[in-house]
Amino acid sequence: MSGVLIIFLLIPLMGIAALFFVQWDRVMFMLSLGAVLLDALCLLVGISGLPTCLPMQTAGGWLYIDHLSAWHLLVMLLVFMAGSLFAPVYFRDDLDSGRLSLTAARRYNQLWLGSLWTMTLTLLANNIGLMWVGMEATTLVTAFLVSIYPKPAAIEAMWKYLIICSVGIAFAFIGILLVAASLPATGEGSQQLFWTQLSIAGGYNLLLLKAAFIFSLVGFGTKAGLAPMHTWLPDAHSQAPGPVSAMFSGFMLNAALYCIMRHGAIVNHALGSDQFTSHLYIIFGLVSIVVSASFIISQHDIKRLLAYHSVEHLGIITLGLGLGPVGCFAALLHTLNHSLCKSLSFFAAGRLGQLYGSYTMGRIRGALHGAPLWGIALACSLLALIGVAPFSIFISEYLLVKAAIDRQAMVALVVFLLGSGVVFVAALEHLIPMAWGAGEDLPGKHCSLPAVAVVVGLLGLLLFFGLYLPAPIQVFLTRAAALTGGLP
Amino acid sequence: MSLAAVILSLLLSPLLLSVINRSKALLAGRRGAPVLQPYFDLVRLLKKGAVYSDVSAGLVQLAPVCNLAALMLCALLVPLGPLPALVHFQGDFILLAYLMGLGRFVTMLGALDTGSSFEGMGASREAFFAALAEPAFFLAMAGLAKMTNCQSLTGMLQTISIQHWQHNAPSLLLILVAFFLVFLAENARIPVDDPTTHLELTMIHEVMILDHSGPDLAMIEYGVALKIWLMAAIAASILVPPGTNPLWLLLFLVLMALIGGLVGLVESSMARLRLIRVPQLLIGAGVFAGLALFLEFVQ
Amino acid sequence: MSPLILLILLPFIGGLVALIDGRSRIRSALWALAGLLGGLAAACRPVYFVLGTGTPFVLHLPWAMAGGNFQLMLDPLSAFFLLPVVILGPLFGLYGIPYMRHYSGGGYRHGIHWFFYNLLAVGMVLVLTARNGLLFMLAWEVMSLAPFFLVLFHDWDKKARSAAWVYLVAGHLGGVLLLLFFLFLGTSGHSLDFSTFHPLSLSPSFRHLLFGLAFLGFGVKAGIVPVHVWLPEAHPAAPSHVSAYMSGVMIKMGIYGILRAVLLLGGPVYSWGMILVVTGVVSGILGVLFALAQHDLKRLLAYHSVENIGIILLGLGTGMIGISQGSPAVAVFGLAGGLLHVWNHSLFKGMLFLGAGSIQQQCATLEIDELGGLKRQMPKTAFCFLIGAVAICGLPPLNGFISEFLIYFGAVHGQAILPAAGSWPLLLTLAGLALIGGLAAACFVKAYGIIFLGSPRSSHAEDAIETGPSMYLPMGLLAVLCISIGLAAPLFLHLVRQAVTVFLPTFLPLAPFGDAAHQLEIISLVGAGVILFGLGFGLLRYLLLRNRQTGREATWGCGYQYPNVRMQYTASSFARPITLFFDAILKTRVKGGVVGELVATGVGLQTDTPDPLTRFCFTPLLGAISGFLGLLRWMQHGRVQLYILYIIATLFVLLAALAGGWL
Amino acid sequence: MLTLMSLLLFLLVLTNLTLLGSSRLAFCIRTVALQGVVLGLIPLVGLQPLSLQHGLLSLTAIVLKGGVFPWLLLRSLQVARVKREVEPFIGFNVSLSIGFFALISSVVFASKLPFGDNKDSLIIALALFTMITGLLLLISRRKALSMVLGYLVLENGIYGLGAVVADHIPMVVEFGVLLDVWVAVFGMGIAIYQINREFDHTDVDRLTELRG
Repeated sequence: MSGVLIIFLLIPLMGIAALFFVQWDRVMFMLSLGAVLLDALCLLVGISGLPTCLPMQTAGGWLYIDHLSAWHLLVMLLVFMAGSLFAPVYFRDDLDSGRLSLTAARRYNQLWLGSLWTMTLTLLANNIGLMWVGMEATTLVTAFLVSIYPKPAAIEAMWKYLIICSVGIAFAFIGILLVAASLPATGEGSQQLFWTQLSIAGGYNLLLLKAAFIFSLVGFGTKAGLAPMHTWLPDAHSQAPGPVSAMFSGFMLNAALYCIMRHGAIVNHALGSDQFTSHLYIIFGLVSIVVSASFIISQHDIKRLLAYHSVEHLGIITLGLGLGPVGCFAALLHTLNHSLCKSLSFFAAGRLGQLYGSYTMGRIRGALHGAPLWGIALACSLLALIGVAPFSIFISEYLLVKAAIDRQAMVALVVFLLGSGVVFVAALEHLIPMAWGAGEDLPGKHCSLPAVAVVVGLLGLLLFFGLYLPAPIQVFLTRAAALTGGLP
Repeated sequence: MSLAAVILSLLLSPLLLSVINRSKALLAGRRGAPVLQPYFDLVRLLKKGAVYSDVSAGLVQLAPVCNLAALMLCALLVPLGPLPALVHFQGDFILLAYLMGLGRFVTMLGALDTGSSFEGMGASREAFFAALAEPAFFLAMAGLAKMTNCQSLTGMLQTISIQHWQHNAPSLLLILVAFFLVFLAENARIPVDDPTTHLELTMIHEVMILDHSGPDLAMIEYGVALKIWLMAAIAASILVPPGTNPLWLLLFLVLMALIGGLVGLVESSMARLRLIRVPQLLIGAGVFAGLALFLEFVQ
Repeated sequence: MSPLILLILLPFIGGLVALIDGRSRIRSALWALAGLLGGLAAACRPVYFVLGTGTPFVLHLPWAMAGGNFQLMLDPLSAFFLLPVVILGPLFGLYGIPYMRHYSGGGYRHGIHWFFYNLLAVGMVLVLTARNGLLFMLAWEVMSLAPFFLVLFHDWDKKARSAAWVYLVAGHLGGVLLLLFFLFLGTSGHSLDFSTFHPLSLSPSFRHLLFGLAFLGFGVKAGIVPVHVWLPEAHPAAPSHVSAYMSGVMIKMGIYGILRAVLLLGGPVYSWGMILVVTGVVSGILGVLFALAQHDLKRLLAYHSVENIGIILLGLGTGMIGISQGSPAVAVFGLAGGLLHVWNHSLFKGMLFLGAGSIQQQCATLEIDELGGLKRQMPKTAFCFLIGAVAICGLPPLNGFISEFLIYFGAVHGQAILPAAGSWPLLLTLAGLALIGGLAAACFVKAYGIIFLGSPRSSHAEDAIETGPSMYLPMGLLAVLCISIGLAAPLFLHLVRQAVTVFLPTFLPLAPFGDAAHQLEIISLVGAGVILFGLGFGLLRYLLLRNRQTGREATWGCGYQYPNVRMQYTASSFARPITLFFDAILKTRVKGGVVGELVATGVGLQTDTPDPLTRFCFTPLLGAISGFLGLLRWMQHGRVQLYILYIIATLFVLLAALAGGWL
Repeated sequence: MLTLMSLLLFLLVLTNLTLLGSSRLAFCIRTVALQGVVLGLIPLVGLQPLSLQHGLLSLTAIVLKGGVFPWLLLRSLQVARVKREVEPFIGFNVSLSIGFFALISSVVFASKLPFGDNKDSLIIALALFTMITGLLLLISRRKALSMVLGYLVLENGIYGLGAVVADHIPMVVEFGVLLDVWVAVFGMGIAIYQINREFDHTDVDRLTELRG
């Protein structure tokens, strides 16, 4: 049963290996899709009995899965599935025209599976050091996905991404060192820095532990795109190819936030209250929301717009983490909703950008008439993104507001509502002329089956979770939220 | 008994017009037209044929009919001194005001029906001033209602007695003044409008009916007479003490004549206000009525 | 299957089928219409039952949602507001079938339009029946979203796009306030079911705060000044039957919301009634003033919706004051008047918007000063429009007067019997209502007179022809309803009764209903009298003129021999005295009109009155916000070294805070 | 032994100050290499009783930082054909003096840190100093290569800190970290190569196409 964790790690590696021997680009994409699907299958099979068999460990406790990581695993696999399904649609023209060489295609797929592997490692690592290793590896692997097309802008973005995130993650490592240092010298079990033990150990040096959390919050926060460390994010997201940007904001940011959650749980447990962490969470959440709002107002590039939306929504999730159990519940639900929605919007943006030959919003006009499928995708996903019912983000934001009210966090509530209100106004102003209005018929508006499948599937999920939240999922999320809180 | 009021109004209303004209003539040192002149005019008009504007789409014909119908029903609602109205119920004065409004509405449409810019001008002024007069009228009525503590026209007018004058004379006076101003505006008399002018640019009511003729004009003229009679009757009834003493009916008629004389006096003593000033007059009326209410409240 | 489920499902399914079978204009419309009619059929029995007996209709379905609960209930208040939704929906839809011909062409997929049209209806039904905060909010959002797409159906028009933006922004911001309202209310008992709210356990000041939230939130939808700004944009931009449905029915959901909120907060308080009256007067007067200043017929009608919402608020506020002051008469008259006006406004405003639609169809313009003399070409439309105009001005013998009379009388009675301190708002009601009535009359004399009378001012108007029956019959039906409410007022008072009773504390006697019925009887009789006398005089006139010669001559031009159509009085000139008088509020922009040289050659005058609140309040506000946030934008300047510096600085600040013991 | 340790620490300080002061990139690369070796030696010389794992780890560190990284960076230096760091944002003298103050303040700060025993506080201080040096290089230099060096110095500092404060970081993790750093430097090298190819310069401060 617990062997499934190892399989999770093996599948992508085997995929990468297999890719060396594939000579046809189409097959490469199929192969990576297959790998992801296999992974998902494992999740379904191995963890179908989740509520009972969680948490479980393997490999001498080095690999560990509980509700929190399982939830993120689920989100990750959804994002990767959508991405792998969409990739051939996105790259088709360039493959046909040879703008994307065979080796480039191979490199792309290998890096794609590589990032899947590193993120899986991050999620499954029980040792927080290993978690860090996985996270840093994510940066290195995905950096080259940004510059799969070596355009100057892409290179610049890739350089900034690489250097900023490496520095940030380096700080996170200091955080981990401090956690280790804050342990009592004699705590035997905790020698291995296993989260399972850290989250129950006692006798920490609290000051050091707090400092440690600050380091890892800033460090991983850089990777998670929390303002003011988010500066790399709009560049990388806007320059990466569609599926990659989707994967970036769809899950990579959440992976970084996941690391923060783990640290937060330790700290909360050690301090016996979530006062300290929730203050920091709320501050970063609000700052991110406000900063992103200010950039969304005056945005011209659609992918940058979406990137700043990611900053906003990661801010919202972080805010939720600071608002107690209900808030954590909302935050985790929001993670799923945001990932689904943002993947869809990045797909649409990427495809429309290709069709219109520009990512400048001024150039994209009347997409609903020009390219109906992607027009619908863009319109619906952006509407969902700014919290229009009946899409699921409305529900998670409603839960967030509820949490804020229950916690009497009025300042947070007001700032959040104002910020998201500004975002709503500005984003809608950007969206309407892009999606509606007289649009010329585009040549490449044909939409293949996988494209339709992606759009319909993601929209369906968004609507489904907006109107119906099955009881098992609620239970599951409640458990995960409890883990995030780290308090009994 | 109560039918008497209606019959009286319908018969005597043109007389009030001629009283006004007579008093104006006397003040101007002329002999003036015979007392029954308005009746003669009506008869003459009823005998005539009619000419219509070729632009009109039928409202010119519709307007006088509806207007007169509305005013006829007003006649059912207004008591004459001791004579109660044929129809009276709580809040009937609201219906009265709105029936007059209906008449005004169709008259204005009739004016616009001819597509003449002058009649449009008149309609627009009529609409504006009427809108300003309404609040004053209702506040005045509210004042009476609060004072007499009943909400039907007949009830209010027949309960006002010497005691009321003793207790709150000032507010009653204010109400009377306000009502008189409304009365002047509603019936297009000086200082709001000059019924005898011949300069279309300055008219309000008269210019609206430029294109009416024959029986239509007769209906309009009769409507005018009826309206001025009814509103004067309300003012007079305020002054008539309660009770069904037939003497009071005489007093009432005298008061009506006095009101006619007063109108004549005003018309021959002052000139029409500039149109810019008219709103101030009407707002002033509203202020008076409001003041009256305030006085009642503080008591 | 419970009728409530059918009432929700059938229109939805109809819309869905229409969406699937969306290519054909007629078929999709018929599918949607069938759904709506099904809903109507399903609604009849429960609505009749509830409005008759006053016993509510309850339904509870399973629904897995965090904090959500599928509680439905149809109480008299809901039923009262439900009636226009289910009746007018199909009626306007019927009108919409030929109207949408206007949008025939390649790009249009009519199924989309009809899907969202039905979705709007479904949303409103759910809003009216929902008894759980989250369910209510979902329904509310869906209801607010549908018109967004309906407005955007005509999306190559830039106006429509900006209108849709304003509309959705307003709707969303309002929705946020409502969310706060329900969540704050829910904190007392840990569920959002209406039944679990304990308003009386809250402190009075907190209840005032909650009422403020609800009033503002619902007020946005209802179009109360100053948050009405979406209304004059969205209504003109939408297809006419949609504007009719929005303005006639949807904005009433805001009124329903306010009333529901008052009930949820444990019954009216004096100060709330006062607030309603004051905002009512402001909305009413400003609404009609803005309407007077408009040149576009649909904009004008939209502003009249603001005005009528004001009148409704006046009634409800009066009633609430009555309740809080313990006077049954004032309560009954105020509430009954306000509620009845909700129905009346749905009828005549719907009809007027349909009329506007017909004019737009036949003349391809709604510029009032482009039109004229349409009564001759479009007699049936003209007649219906006239009925609507008389009704909306609240003149007897039509329905508008009935509701306004009730409100008036409530106010007069109240100010007569209530203590001075408590009754000054009623004087406001009285004076305000009178002024509103007068100005409304002015406005509709202008609208009807310039559009339908005189002679055509442009070729558009000249070659207009009457519409087909499926466009004027719905209007005719509405006209009949207006007249019948006017002439059979007591009957309809009886229908309002249960809805009013929901608000009355049990200790208040219901005698006033009897008085009201009696007064309304007389009024209806007098109304009938007006009609009879009118016919009588008409007959008289006919007899007199039968065998006399009646000529037709050119209009008397005061001696000027060569009049032409451009010399007619225009709408702007008709309204000018009033707009000039209130210019301090309206701030009309005037271009030209000055005769420069001695001999005037071609002098043009142009006036337009954009919404002062948008112009002087909201636009600057948004500008200020974006300017303020713009200060942050320098931080993304591209210098990677400084980016790293941000990280270090953040770290340093936090560590300092930690060392300083602030964390 | 102690003398050897102090020698190493002295070298550490020296390397840092050199980095802050010097403008020749090739020389800086070599200095960083030396620093890497020094930091690799410190655990062997000083701290805990030497275990095979620690030996292995230090050896890897020395090989990587003293051998592989300089080689990689010199390669990309040749590619980029840049010789010296011309006028950085913060001049050499200024950064030298900043470094001096950083050194003093980190010594003071380290003595206040609540780590179990004070025996290593000097090492901690120097580790901090190294990190600060790295950050200074990162934010004050123009050339891409100098930023890589800055990152490496930062890493060195963290390594040193880790060696002292967290004696129970599992080997796997330590190796993982080294692996990551190696990949990072490798990646940055490639990045520099690509930057040079696309822009034919490696002045990071001129990479400001993406903004707003």
